[in-house]
Amino acid sequence: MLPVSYYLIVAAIVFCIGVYGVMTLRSGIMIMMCIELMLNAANINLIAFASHFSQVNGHVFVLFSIALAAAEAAIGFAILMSIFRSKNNVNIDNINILRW
Amino acid sequence: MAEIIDNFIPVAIFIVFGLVIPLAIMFIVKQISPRSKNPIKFTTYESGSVPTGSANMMFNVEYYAYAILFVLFDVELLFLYPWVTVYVNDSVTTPGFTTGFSILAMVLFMIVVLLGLVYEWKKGVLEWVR
Amino acid sequence: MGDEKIDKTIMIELSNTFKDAVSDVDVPSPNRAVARIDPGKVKEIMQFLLDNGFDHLSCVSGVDYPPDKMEVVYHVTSYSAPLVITLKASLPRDDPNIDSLCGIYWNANWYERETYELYGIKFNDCPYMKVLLLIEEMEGEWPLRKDYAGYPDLT
Amino acid sequence: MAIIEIYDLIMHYLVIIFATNDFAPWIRGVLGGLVIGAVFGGALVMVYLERKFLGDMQSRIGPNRVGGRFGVLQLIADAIKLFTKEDIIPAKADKWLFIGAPIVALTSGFLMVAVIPFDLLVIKGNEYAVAVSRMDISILYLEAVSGLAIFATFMAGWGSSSKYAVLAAFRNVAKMIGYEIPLGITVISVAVMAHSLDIVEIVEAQSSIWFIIAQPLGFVVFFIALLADVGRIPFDQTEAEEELVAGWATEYSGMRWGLAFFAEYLHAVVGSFIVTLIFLGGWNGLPIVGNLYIPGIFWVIAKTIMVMMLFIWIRAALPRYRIDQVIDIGWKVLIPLALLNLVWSTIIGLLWA
Amino acid sequence: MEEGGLGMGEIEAELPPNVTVTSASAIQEFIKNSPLQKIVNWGRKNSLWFMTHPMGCCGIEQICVGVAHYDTDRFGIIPRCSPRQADVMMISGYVSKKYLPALKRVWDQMLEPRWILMMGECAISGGPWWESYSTVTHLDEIFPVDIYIPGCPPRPEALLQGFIELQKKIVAEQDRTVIPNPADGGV
Amino acid sequence: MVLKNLQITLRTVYTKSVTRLYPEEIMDLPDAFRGQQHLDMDKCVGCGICSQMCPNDVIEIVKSGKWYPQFDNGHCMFCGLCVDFCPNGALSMTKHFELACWTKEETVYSPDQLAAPNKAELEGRTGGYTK
Amino acid sequence: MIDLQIIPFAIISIIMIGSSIMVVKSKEVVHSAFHCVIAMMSAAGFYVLLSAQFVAVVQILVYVGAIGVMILFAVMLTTRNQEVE
Amino acid sequence: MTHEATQITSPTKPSEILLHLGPQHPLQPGPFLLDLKIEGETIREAELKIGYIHKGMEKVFEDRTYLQILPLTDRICYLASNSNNDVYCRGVEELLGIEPTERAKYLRVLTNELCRLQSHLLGIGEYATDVGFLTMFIYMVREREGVVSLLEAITGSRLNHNYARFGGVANDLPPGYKEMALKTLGELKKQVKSHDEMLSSDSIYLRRTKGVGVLTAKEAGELGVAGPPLRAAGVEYDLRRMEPYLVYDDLDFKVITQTDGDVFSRVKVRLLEILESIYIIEQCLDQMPSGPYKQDVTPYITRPKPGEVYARIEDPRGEMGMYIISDGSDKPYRFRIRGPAFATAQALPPLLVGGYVADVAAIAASMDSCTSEVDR
Repeated sequence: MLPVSYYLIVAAIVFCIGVYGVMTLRSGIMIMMCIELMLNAANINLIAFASHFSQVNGHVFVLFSIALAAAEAAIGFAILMSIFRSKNNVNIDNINILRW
Repeated sequence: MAEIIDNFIPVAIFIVFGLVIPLAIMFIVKQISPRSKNPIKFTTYESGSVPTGSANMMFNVEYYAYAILFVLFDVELLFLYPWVTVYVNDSVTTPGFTTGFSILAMVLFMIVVLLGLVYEWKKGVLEWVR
Repeated sequence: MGDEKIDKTIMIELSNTFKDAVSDVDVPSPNRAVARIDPGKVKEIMQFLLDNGFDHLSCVSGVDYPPDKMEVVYHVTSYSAPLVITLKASLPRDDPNIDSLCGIYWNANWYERETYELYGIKFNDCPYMKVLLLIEEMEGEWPLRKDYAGYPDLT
Repeated sequence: MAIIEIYDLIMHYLVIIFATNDFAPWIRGVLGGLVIGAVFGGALVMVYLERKFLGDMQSRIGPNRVGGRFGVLQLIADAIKLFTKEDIIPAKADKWLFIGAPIVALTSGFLMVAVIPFDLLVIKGNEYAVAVSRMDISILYLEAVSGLAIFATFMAGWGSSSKYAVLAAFRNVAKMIGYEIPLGITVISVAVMAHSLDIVEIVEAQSSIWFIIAQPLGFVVFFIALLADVGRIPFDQTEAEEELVAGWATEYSGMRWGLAFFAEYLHAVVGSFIVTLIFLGGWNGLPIVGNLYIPGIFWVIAKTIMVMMLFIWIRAALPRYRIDQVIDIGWKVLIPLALLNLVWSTIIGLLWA
Repeated sequence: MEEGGLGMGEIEAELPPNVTVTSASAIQEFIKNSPLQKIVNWGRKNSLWFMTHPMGCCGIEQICVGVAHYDTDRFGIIPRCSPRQADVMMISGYVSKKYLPALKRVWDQMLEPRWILMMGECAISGGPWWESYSTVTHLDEIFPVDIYIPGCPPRPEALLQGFIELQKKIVAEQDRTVIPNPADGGV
Repeated sequence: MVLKNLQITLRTVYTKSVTRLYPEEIMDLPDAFRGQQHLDMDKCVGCGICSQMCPNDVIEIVKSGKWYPQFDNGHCMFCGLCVDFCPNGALSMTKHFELACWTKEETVYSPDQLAAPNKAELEGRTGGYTK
Repeated sequence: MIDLQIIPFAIISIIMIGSSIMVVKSKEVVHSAFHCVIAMMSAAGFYVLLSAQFVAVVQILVYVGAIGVMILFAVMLTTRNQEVE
Repeated sequence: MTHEATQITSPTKPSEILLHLGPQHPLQPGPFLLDLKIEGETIREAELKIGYIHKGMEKVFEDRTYLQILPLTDRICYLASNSNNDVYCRGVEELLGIEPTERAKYLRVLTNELCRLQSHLLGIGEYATDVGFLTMFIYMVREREGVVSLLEAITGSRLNHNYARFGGVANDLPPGYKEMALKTLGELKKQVKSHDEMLSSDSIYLRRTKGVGVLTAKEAGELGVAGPPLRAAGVEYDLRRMEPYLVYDDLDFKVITQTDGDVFSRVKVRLLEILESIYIIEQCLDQMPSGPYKQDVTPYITRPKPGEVYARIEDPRGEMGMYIISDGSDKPYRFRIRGPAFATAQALPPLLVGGYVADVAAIAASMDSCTSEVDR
């Protein structure tokens, strides 16, 4: 069993990459992917702590997190799809207004 | 704990196999097979016609409904798998109330998911668009 | 398919209706009838035939009579009777053009395109007058004319 | 009898090597390559069987020129040909996706092989599964890993930049997502009945009654979904020759095509193994042999070959569904049936317990 | 190539001159000069996949040859739809000036080693239409033909014989892929 | 349902395959079969009617000793008109059809080749019906 | 075992971080998507290392199998035909 | 159905692409180019481009003597070569003013029907392979092989028979032919019935074919289609019945029609026509009169009087017509071929529009148009 801090470091790096991506990228799909990366990083943390403390709660939490991520992706991409149909691209710079 | 990881060691090695064998084969083939340099050879095949336009076309947006349904059911599966284990443990150790309850919960859950399917079905989302 | 009598009496009717446009009516056998028509009236005549139950344009062909004449030959028949009416329209060879029948018989389209590319007979208002069988570079060579130079191809 | 004794002896030592912890698991994994080889061979057998059996059904002969009357060396000749055949990456193709597709397809096949048990041996009171790796969620693992194949076809299709390939890839994605679900639900019904997610346990639970008898509906659903999942007639939309020349493999050539083709058959073979294990009783023999002891691995292989023959038979006998019908069947027929079967198996499973 | 006429200009423009047929590495040279080449030839000869490409009457016999009564599968010869996976192209019929560019493109998209069978008189010499305005005669100067199968159309057995002759040619290493023929030029 | 298909395909497995094993067995060809022409050098007078008759200009009258027809098999469509109209019956159709060759030059059959007994005659292929 | 586990851990973390960077840096959306999938799979590798095999398999089943496919769908549905632009 | 589907416009929407099927494509019995504008799986526009094996036949025929044309007519449509021979001979006989002998008429009908058999069998087979039913294809070609052997026994060639002659036929029936033919045809009848059962009981096949590519009688008339596609729509248009030639008057047969006009009906029409043709052949064999099978002398230069003739017969694919103008020389002045496949090919694009890419092969094959004849 490696020290939990190893995992936390990797998770932090991945999370940071995700944040970087969300902040710099334009394409909505890319942003969604970066969000998935961040969620993954969080899940790694959860599992790492769960096995560090030998508890199952973290696992359950990750299961719910995965379910949530799936739902989020479905909705998110659906919104992107809808934007795409009206704007013909998924560049989020174009959707700076709340109605279109 | 260590045993679980042990069980996945073959899996890891299989991944390595899966990566190495095809690459090795491709490398060998590259060495022993003839090569030729005709530029037309590298053009895209389109039944002998000259390909026009980009091949990376768009799928109909309507199909996205299938993807949503897929995620819906995949998540259902995700919860069914733990349920199987729980149900098994319950029914083996304490048959009776707990078993019934876990089944009831699952049936309710499945009905909710099925409602989603039925709703989309009725909405005509499952019809392949013309 | 109308319930009209689809037999050779149509030729009498035809020559009665289009007195000055139809000539040389000949009925060699019960199933064949030949007439020569005025190229300017081809649309009206065909419409008349279609209305009288001749609902199948069997064929459109060109014939080249050098040095000065060209003919477009229409074979019109019916899905319910065996009579084939052969209508010939003579055209001048230096500028052959005739009205398209695409509006009356849909399937005239390809026949006309084919006749155009092989003979150079222009069909006015044909929606897509382009070479059909030949390569596009050969448009303008009219290979089936009698004076076509590229035949025999002895390469 | 002597053969069986020898087999027992070999198995005994193999089990000591593989299943006990006397050796490091690394060695076990490396030696698992043997199993890969075996399943590789299985895929070859399937290709060969397909050519011969299909020939029989079409009143032809099939390969008979090389390797004796039955043309057993035909595939070797094909392999040599493919090895010495040029393979190219089209100029417009996406190089990484194009190369990656056969790798992903093969890897996903290999990963599935890892958990397939061939037999269960009892040595000194301990049970050892003859499998490269034994997990207690192996059926779930199989389910998850088989889903990776969808990426292979997508990579191949999209990477080829050919319209036929892209269309085929789209069709494939649309098809696969429809058939993963009934597969998963049926697997759950089986797990409900067997009270476990471990394939070994599932097979053991069939020692009294095979699940094909306990839940015939589940078998039908699983089999049809599997046919679609491994992309065979009547669901082989992705390689529909008449409209999309060779589907997603249109641009693949030489051994690279060989690998992709092989991966498909690997999936079909592994699929046959799964059917054998979770519905046909795995190494539980038929009572017809009486007291004669036949090692379980023979049963597994015999049943697997039967399932493969069934695949080939269906291929010979049926036309192809259209893509919209394929998807309709997946969503509107198989999923409700699979859910029905889940209810059925839950009830039966309860009564059984 | 001079007789190609209208259809050919485009192709010549696409083909840079002096394209080498194959580039042989040291390993390939080694194999070629060793007994291994025999094994390679054996594999190639027993696995001649042809491209389904019916073009006329000969195309019908080409269809017939693959199925029950003649069954090329006995020889390991199976149809493939994509030229990428095919080894043998049969010019099974008449080639017009309009078709030649497409045929040439398909042939170019086939991969080494590849062979070409000329099936029927239309392909070999233009057949009954040899003097027609849209015929491409002398296809053998455009494609490096390995086997000529006369007949109009050749019987399926004759086609099978053509395949057997091709197998002989491969074993005898008289085929183009082993000894590049300068006359084949850019093909 | 699809059971009928399954049944019929399975039944076919148990019937004998119809494949003709070509290189080993050559099927019987009917008497009317039009294969490679055979030239009877004794009867031929070199009149050239066959050459006139041929729709394809296949036949060239060449001098090999006497004037004889030479056939370009790569151009011949085996229609049989030359045989039909040969005034002396010097030409006949044989059952030889295995004409595949390696080079285009080999498709031209000289009078001597035409007159020599071909493979079908050597093998003594009989007439009769196909199976 | 602890010292040995560092090897797979290192490999997996390199893959994960590398593919995460590629997700952000890739020019093409499809490549990003596949790198994202690889990153998710390496996360599953971490779960295995952390002895959470059920979560690992579910990660592959749902994250890779469903969300990955979802991303593919999004790519399929929004790529623009270059000719039209 | 749009009747304007003669050309294809470049894609306007981002989701539309242009898909070329051809000239080398597995769905084709011969090369043609089918351009499809598709959106997803749906065909928005279709255009058929032909001419890939355009041989300039009409020009070549104008340069050949009447007898030399005869073997060349085989190659117009190699699957109906007997019909082509027959219609050509009928035309020339009309020009010459001669009649074939009675036995020759029967022999011609016999070979025509055999030709129809093999054409339909191959047509159904190709159709079957286009819906992914490879085994049916192989069965059909297997049955066809028997018919081809029968034809070969009479005519001496498998595909391009060159059988009819002016005023007669080339060969007489070989001895013992009747028994062999009846045996083969009996077997064929059994097999075709079994295949029919197989096809119409197969739910997958039915789903693939019912209601696909519907061509109603009205549309078929507008599109100028003849032959099985038209009869599948319920129009009883068969020249054998309508304009009886040869001895069809004396023979008993019924014109097969179906009502739906979809892909299934077209294939069904062919299947039933096979049975009907077998019946005709059996009658022919029974009623075969003795007597000469050809005119006493066949001149090798034929000079008909100036004039023109339009001869037509019922080809396996529909109405095959030939328009021959003679100017009194030994070569025709103008030779026009009106092929049935040309009309069916022209009617194909309108059928495809609005359908699926997956149905293209099925619809195209069910029309059974012979590329060689389309291009000529």
